[in-house]
Amino acid sequence: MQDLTFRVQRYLPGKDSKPYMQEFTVPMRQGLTVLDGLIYIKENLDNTLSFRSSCRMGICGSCGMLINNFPMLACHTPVEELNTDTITVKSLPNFPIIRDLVADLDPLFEKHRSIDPYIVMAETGDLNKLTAQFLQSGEELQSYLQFAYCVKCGLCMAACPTVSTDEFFLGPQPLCQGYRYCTDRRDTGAKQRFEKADSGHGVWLCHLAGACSEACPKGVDPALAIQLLKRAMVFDSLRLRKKPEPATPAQPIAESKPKIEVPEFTVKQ
Amino acid sequence: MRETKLKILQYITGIALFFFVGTHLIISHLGSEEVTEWTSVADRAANSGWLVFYIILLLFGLYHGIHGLRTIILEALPRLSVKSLDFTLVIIGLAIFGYALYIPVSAF
Amino acid sequence: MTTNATSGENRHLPNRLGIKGWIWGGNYTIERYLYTLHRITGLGLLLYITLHLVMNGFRLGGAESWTDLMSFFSGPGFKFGEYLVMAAFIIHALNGGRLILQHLGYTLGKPKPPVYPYVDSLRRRRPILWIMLFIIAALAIYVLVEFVT
Amino acid sequence: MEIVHDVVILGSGIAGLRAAIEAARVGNNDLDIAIVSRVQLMRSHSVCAEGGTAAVLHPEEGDSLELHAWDTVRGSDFLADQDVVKLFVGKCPEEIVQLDHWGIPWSRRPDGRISQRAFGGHSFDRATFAEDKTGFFEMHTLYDTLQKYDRVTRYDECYVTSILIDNGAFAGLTVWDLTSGEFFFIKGKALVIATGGACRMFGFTTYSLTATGDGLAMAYRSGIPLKDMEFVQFHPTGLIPNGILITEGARGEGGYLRNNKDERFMEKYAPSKMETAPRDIVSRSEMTEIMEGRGFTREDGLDYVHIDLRHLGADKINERLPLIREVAIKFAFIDPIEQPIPVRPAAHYFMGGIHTDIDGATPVSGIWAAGEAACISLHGANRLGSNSTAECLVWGKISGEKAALYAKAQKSLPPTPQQIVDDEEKRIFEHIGHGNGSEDLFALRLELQRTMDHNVAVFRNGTDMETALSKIRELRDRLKHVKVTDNSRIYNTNLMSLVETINLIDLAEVIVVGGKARTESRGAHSRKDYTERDDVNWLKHTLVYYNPDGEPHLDYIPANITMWKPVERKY
Ligand SMILES: Cc1cc2nc3c(=O)[nH]c(=O)nc-3n(C[C@H](O)[C@H](O)[C@H](O)COP(=O)(O)OP(=O)(O)OC[C@H]3O[C@@H](n4cnc5c(N)ncnc54)[C@H](O)[C@@H]3O)c2cc1C
Ligand code: HEM
Ligand code: SF4
Ligand code: F3S
Ligand code: FES
Repeated sequence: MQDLTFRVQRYLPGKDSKPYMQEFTVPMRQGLTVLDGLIYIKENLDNTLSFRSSCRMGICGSCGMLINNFPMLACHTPVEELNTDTITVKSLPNFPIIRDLVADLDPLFEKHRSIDPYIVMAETGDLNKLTAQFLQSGEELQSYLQFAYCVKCGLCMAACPTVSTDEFFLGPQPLCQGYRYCTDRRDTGAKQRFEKADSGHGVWLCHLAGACSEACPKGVDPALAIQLLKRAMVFDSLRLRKKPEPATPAQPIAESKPKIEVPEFTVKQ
Repeated sequence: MRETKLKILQYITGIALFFFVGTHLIISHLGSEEVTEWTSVADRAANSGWLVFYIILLLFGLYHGIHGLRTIILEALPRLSVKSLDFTLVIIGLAIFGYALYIPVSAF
Repeated sequence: MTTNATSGENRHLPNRLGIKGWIWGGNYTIERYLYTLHRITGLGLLLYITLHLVMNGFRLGGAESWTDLMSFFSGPGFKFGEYLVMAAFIIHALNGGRLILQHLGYTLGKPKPPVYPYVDSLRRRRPILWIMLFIIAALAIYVLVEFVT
Repeated sequence: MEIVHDVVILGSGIAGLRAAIEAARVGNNDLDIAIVSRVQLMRSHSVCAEGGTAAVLHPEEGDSLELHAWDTVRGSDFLADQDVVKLFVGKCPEEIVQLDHWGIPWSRRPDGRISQRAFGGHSFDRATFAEDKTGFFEMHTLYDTLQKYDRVTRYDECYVTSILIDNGAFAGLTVWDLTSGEFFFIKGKALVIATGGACRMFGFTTYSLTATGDGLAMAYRSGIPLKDMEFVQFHPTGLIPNGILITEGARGEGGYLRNNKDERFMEKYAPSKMETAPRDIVSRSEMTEIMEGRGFTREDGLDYVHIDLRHLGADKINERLPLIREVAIKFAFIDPIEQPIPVRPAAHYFMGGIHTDIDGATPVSGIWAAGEAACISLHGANRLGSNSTAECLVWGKISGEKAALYAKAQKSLPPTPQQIVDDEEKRIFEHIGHGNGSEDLFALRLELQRTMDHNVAVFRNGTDMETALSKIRELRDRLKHVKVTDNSRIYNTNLMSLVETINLIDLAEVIVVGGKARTESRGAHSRKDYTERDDVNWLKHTLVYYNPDGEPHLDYIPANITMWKPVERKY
């Protein structure tokens, strides 16, 4: 099989004033992912190359990079999918570069935190009183499940044109997570999140470029979540939004089957 | 929710502009040559129906455009203070509106 | 929750795409570039309206100066400019209509658990976009014909 | 530089996050809490957990706490401490409901109640699941929930290099911040170690690249004993070629294992439970099939069997096992709806870990351990699938709570052992990785993995382990010649790999030493030269103590049998 050319962004703080590209030749094998290629480079060609990786199965979200001018997870991208043998790898745009391919995602995490991404229960107050599980219909589950797929990789933030200029724009990931919790019936904190999304750098700076959903490796579709959030906010401010019913706790049910037998204790209690 | 209300207005004005500007463009650019002649222009300015039409068009167009401009400025220059930006844009908007209103009123 | 006490703002090399990211940010498909087009047409229309109003100021000079102005503006260059404004309006209006609908969550469908390979709602509803672009093109051609004849 | 916090949580997997939340809750704004992780918090290995979390939720349908306890004890080949098991099964249901209140998308039954699926070794369908991304959803639910506590400081990508103990009590951690390059000391009153397992010492493993057992090695070197480390679980279904897990849920949902004759070979080994027998048994069955020539062969030696999901149908696969399908398509170019998936046993879990009591407290005051890094003796010689995320939740909570209460009671902070901190900084940046360059780090690590894969895998024997031990010691010597070419302190993954490899080698030694000594077959420790379980001599836990100048020191404590005496284990 043919060899691959990896063009990799290098940048060492303190030494380089700006990033530059370096070329490596990596032998191709079936199923090789871009991450495998980078690991090959690190272990065999240049030990100083830095990049993030952990799960190598596309679920932890560490390895977001700009691969052939599109943000992708390196471990989740078999080279075969790229249809080329020259692979350009850069760190995620719109995030500061720490070193080589390692981008600083802290701004994303802080924005995510700022939208209150957790269940707020106003009525019942204490979340920690463990009374019973809540009932949830399939439809209710589906209304947010897709958005809960988010691995917080930041690819959507690298893709969004508004993020590319506006450092304060909340951005697709945080807004999507804001909506994910608003639409969960266990939550009653929609109002407070609406207020937060309503700032001059909030939800209204999304102009449906759709690049976030295009880039998202997990099918989260943040663009959809943001538009649904806008709709909820518009309806809410016109007082047309139906007040969602609070979640119903499950009632205990009567015994329907006999206990499965457990061997007697053989040690005296 | 201030931003949401402003945006709702932009949507409403957008939809309204669809008809207003549409009509205006069809009349003045696609129609016959006469519409831009002095007499017909003056006629329409004197007709209070048309006057209201133009004032609404003006208001909506200005609001819609300036709110759009505001969005773009907020994005391109995120460090700008929202308050002073809003203030400046409102002043500019009012100035243009006043000027535009003054023309038909004083010309005829 | 606060972030690591040793980290700070702007510790690392900034890498924001900036305004050029509006024009070309990478290998994306059509919506991301319609974003810019909507913007340019919107700004263009705003600029045009402002000029238009200034031009209207000539009415203050009475019939004479107005007619002068109108004949000044009937040259082919200005005709073309006028056409651009019309085209911009058509694009902005139709795309704006789509945006209003979709911003309010209409035509996008409901969220559903993604099935690999993933397709997002905008791409699932691509035909809407094609129809819109087709109408835009048709109108633009119609107006062009009107202008030339 | 020195930073002070009251409670320090080391590790941000399910156990670490759960501990942090509990500490913040108990602390109630009085305690200053730090959570330190070598990755960004939500990237921890726990996101990979797929199949489910065990808990008794449906007593009305025949399940009971006793049954869960019995399954766990029997699964552990009777090495589990039964008082621990009892505590565990009682707490699991609470944790499931707690997560429900925090917003996890548990998969549901048509009536809206939380759904459960079958899992290996459980006599009732009690693996609570959220599709096949249970660990992922649990992690993110916990991470999101943690966001609401103000007095938690996060240290993302801060690699801890040592745990300092002063006068028999916790003193602090030395930390290397990868993103800023700074090296500093975090001082605290209490510590919870939740650093996960160390399966990366094996080449073919289901684990993340970052699961290198640093916490285990650091605790071990600081004098805390490691318990039962010879018990390493091999998961029956690691995807060929790179070991990514095909969840046990795939078998729980009804998938078949087949050999090259297309037979469901589990009929021979566990006729009543078939594919859902405990993992040690299924893994041994697969290896037996492969060794007796009924597997499929591959050039690179990764011979395999098939797991067949086709009869489940596209809808069920997409609804219940979407990740499995995605992973199989992406990484093996196989759509499980149309083709069987090639799998073989892969290193998957450390039953052993840091020695703790039933509360997760280590012998050192002020230090707790939770999750996979701890050995509370819940899993004994073999863990049941879905018991481990449950363990992380239960003891994450307990240890977080205990640590917070301890920190509240503690008035003063320990003194800073400045000399030791400086020495540690020298060790990391000036001492290791300054060899003559005659050895290559990555080649050595590969050798370690090969050694473990070949000699300390599903089946073991005395001579193989002897070979492994001498190889491990040889590697430790050769590691001194490694030269790290990267000399930046910022995100130097080259140096970090070296530190990891040093840790892995220490742990590999512990495993082999403990395994060599244990002359019986029990659970996951299956010896070809001692094929029987020996309850007379070996119903006890191995403790391994670090010895800076020679062989590790071995000790034993009895297993705690409070409910059922050992009987023959048959499925
Ligand atoms: C593929 C797979 C599937 C699984 N499926 C299931 C399942 O279905 N059900 C089930 O019950 N169990 C399952 N398990 C097991 C379960 O996932 C793990 O046992 C559990 O997640 C361990 O969690 P933890 O919190 O103890 O550690 P981890 O999640 O491994 O976290 C370790 C943490 O420690 C940190 N850390 C480590 N070293 C350092 C250091 N030097 N400095 C700073 N921080 C450090 C890491 O950054 C990380 O945050 C599965 C495991 C695998 C591999
Ligand atoms: C035909 C009717 C029109 C419709 C339906 C319409 C619709 C819209 C909509 C929905 C937006 C919001 C885009 C977004 O936030 O993503 C918008 C933005 C904008 N519009 Fe219009 N518009 C119309 C006419 C006009 C006119 C006549 C002008 C000129 C004054 C104008 C100027 C702008 C500007 C400057 C923006 C901001 C662009 C941006 O934010 O990217 N629009 N328009
Ligand atoms: S929405 Fe998608 S692209 Fe964005 S952070 Fe989440 S998983 Fe990544
Ligand atoms: S790319 Fe950006 S503009 Fe909106 S739809 Fe996505 S957030
Ligand atoms: S390494 Fe985890 S997503 Fe790529």
